[in-house]
Amino acid sequence: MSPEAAPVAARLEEIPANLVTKCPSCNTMLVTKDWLRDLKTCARCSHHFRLGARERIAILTENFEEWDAELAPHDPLQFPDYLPKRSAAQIKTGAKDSMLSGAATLDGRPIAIAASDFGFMGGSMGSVFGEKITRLFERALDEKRPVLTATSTGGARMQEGLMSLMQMAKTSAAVGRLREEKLPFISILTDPSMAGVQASFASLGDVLVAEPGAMIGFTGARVIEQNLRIKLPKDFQSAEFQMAHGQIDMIVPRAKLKESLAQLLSLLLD
Amino acid sequence: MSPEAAPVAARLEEIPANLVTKCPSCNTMLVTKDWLRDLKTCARCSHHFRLGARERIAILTENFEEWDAELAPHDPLQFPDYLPKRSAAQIKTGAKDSMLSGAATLDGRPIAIAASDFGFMGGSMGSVFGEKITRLFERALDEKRPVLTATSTGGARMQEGLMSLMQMAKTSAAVGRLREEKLPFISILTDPSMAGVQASFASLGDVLVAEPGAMIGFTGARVIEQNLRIKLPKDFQSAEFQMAHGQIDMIVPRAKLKESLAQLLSLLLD
Amino acid sequence: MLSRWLHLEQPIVELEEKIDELKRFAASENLDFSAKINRLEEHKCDVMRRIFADLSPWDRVQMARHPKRPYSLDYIGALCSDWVELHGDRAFGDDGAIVAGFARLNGRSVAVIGNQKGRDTKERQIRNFGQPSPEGLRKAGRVMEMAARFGRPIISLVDTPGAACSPAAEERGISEAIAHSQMLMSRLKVPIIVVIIGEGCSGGAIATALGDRVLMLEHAYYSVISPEACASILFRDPAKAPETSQQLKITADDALRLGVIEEIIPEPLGGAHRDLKAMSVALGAAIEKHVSALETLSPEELLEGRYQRFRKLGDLDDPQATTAHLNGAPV
Amino acid sequence: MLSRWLHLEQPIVELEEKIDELKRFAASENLDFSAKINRLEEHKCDVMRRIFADLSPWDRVQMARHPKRPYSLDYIGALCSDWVELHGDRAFGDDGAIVAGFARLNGRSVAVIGNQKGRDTKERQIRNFGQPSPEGLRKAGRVMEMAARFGRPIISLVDTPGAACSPAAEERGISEAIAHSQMLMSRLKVPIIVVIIGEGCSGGAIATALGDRVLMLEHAYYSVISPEACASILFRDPAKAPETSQQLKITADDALRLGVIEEIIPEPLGGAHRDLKAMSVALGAAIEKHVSALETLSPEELLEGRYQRFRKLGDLDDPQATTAHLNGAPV
Ligand SMILES: [Zn+2]
Ligand SMILES: [Zn+2]
Repeated sequence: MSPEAAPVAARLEEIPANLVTKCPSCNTMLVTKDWLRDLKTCARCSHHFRLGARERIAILTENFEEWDAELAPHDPLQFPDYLPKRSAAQIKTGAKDSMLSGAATLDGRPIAIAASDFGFMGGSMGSVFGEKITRLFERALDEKRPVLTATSTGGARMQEGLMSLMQMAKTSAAVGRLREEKLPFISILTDPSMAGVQASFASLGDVLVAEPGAMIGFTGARVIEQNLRIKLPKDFQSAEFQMAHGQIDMIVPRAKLKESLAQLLSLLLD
Repeated sequence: MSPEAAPVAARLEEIPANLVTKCPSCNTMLVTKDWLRDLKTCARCSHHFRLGARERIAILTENFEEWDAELAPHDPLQFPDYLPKRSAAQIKTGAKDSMLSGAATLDGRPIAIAASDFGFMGGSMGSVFGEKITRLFERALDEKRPVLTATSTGGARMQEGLMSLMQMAKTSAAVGRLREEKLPFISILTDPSMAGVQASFASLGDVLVAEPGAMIGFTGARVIEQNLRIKLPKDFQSAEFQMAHGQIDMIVPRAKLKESLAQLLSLLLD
Repeated sequence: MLSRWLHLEQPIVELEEKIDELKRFAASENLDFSAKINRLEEHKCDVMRRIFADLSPWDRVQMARHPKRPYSLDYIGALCSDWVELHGDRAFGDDGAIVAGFARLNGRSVAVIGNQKGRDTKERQIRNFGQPSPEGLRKAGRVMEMAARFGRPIISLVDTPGAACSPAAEERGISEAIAHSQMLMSRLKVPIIVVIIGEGCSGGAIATALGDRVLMLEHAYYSVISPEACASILFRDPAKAPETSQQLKITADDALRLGVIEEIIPEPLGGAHRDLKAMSVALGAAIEKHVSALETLSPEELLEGRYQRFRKLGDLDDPQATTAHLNGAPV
Repeated sequence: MLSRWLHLEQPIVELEEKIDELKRFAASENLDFSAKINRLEEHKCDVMRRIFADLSPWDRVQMARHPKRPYSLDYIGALCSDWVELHGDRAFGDDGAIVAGFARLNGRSVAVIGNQKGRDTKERQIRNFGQPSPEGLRKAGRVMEMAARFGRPIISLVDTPGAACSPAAEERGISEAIAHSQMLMSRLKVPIIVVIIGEGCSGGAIATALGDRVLMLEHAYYSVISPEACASILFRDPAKAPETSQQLKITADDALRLGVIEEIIPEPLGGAHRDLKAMSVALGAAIEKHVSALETLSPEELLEGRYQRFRKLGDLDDPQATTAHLNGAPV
């Protein structure tokens, strides 16, 4: 890991109770302090643990200032169990919904950034998520900021039905507007980036950057296996698999991510 | 075959000496008169014989008026045997080079049309061919005519070396200019449409229409077989093969070709 | 009773069989049963009215998937002259699950793209059950770009249970293809009319459903996910699909109430498959009405209108907005 | 004598071995052979000058294919800082035979695309001997379109024996990919500098060679077809490749005389592979000169100039033109 990454570890959520953290990939017991310094990656097998939305933005940017924090979800279909599930997620994460967005600087450059929180109902995209992403692109266009999004999501939020499907069209159209200006959009694909989100704005980055091992795709492997009665290889839909199939531009380890993004933005803008 | 096709048979080159013509595909002996009425296709297996450039334009258009007839080839490299070969082709075909182009009407609609003559050094593209195609697109742009090209060619003319390679860039750029206007370009791919021609303007039609059985590709099957020491299927690079691989829009039998082109032009323009 | 009919149609089909039998008998014996036949016909109409006045969302799903339901090519055949289908993405293949081309509709030349299902086993394979692959969406994109260049309105007929579900589709970028198609449609400077004619399910549907107007046939459904998949994910029981289809609010009435569509096109009594001609006339008239209205707009107005149409969709609480709901009342 | 050296380099390599031996011996025995070594070095230079003053076209072909010849990534590494390589066509795959990305060159951010050959057996397979596949050209196109959008000049390094030759390349539309790349490059509103750094052969080369300026390294060759293929087709004897390479007029001098390139970039004595650093400095300076000149043009002037640059290429008799030759004297 790069030496610059160390200080940002302080911005990651500490889990003070546990002195060690177990890597789910190689089962190594990691000293939590070191694990945080490594930005929640395994020093042994380099497994990348999922980050929360605030953590994600913290390790990539400075001076984050949230946008549209006041937007709160409704229950357009009055869908069974939606409210209690969502309330539980709100209590757990302290956020109103699964999307965090705002202004920040990256190596001093003003940017617009958004990150989804897998811990909030699987990072799913409902009306609030879609609205925040759309406003992100619109405001970036107004303020001439490049856009970064980091997704970690299972896709559309079923409980909002058609309203959530419409967010795919809405966010894709928002990218379409940004494309007419000289403003880059870099889409950062972290584990997992799937379904309705991957099939809308998240695939439309000028550059697609993935974290190692991130699962990226449309239909989940398990559903394909069930439907076609086949067995898929373990690396199916991994970032490495998608790279081999020409779907993403680069795979960058978390420790190098900020540096890569800064370099890309500089090449496209300076 | 459609009844309208019959009168145009008169414009095909008669071979008065032979009362019968043998189909090279199914070996049927065809009565030459019927074969001409069928626009040089086999009534039995529907094999499409190659047409000369004038024949091609004759069966598709009316009121043809040649453009750039005065352009004559040079020998930029003083390449061995180029002059005698070319002279022989000139004597055989009565044309200065392998490309025939001009203005015509198709069902009364003014168009620009070009056809290459496989009988002239394999319909190869040298400086004259490239210049005529480029002027065709430029003049069509000036006179607001849709463009039709019918290729039958082995590719670039080796004997003109780099000058012939440059025709690929030149003609592709000419299509690029047409694309900025509301003028359709329909590329008709007849047997064979290969190499440097297929890898330039001929692939850039808004619509690609092929004749049944036409060989279409870049590298010839024999060269691939020799290089990779493999055996390719008989239908490799046929129009039907290319259709299955998403490379062409439609396969139209010769008797229906004019009608299809008129329909397409009407849909794109009226 | 054939499996080509739905369970809900059973009383109708039984009556029809009875009427047919009576007619055959009357003809063979040279008897006059016309009074009785008329009574039966009237009764059949009553039965149909009763059945179709009270379809559940799950019934609509069955109607949308009806094996006799007209598909895109049926409407194109019934509505259009001069249909010229174009093929291929110019890169990988030609997807049978999407048709794309140009045709004349009410005398006007238009581009038509549509999901296409197969009628028999063999065609179903070729059409992949109407599930578009990346190359199908890229073919549609190529044709739509051409339409925009030549100033032709675009008609998109949506009828898919979802995008292709296979390793091959993933490898060739089905996500990117769906995303790109939406972005492309948001930028094309010609009128785009979308009609959900049967199933409008998931990303495979929205991929080609970004238009200036979105219409729905009466018995079509439009949903973020199939009721079966939703029931299986949320309730771990695909058998709960019927009630899930109710909860997901996927009927044409629901979509209209949510502001997701502009108009419901009524189907003939008994459904589109009972009278393709009448259905096509209604479909053609609806398309004509909207295309005519849109043709008066400048390209800039068109794009702005289309952007705002989707821009306002969403249901959330925005304390800084004048009204709490951005659009539509909660259902 | 390793197969890593050409036959024509044999006298040079022998002298170098002799010098090395002498140096080793001098060092081990602690003797002073500097006078003798200097004489040998001078002799080596004479020999090199003699050999390289009189290269046949076939020698140039060998030089262009030299196993030690610098490839695109070598120049990018030597010339650029901040190289960020982008990958994939977003539809099918990532072609190792073409690299594409952004980098900083003389402080200026540029897009670089280049054919890439492999140095060892394994890399040669990954790079497919520098023969671009459809997906490689489509990747390059994607990066070039991005460059145009962000106003970055494009540097295209050409070094290919031809486009991919395989059933797979045909199935995925290598013709279309080559054609489309040329058309695309003719419309991009940023300066494009093409440099033929090694082999510039056939459609695989012209696919990425449509620029405002086309430069050639001294020992590169540029040809419509490989001498071997031409000899085998026209003279039914691939062994006639050496004389065919003469007849095809494929050297940098020929290309300059034909008006096909703007400038020859001289190579260090003995060829680019003998001094990558010196070669890169010369290459960087040439690129810089042309990019600076082109940056003063408006996008319209740029496109018009690029169009006319290729427009005038051709050698024919036009009785209605003021001069018989459109461009260049016959060779
Ligand atoms: Zn581990
Ligand atoms: Zn025959």
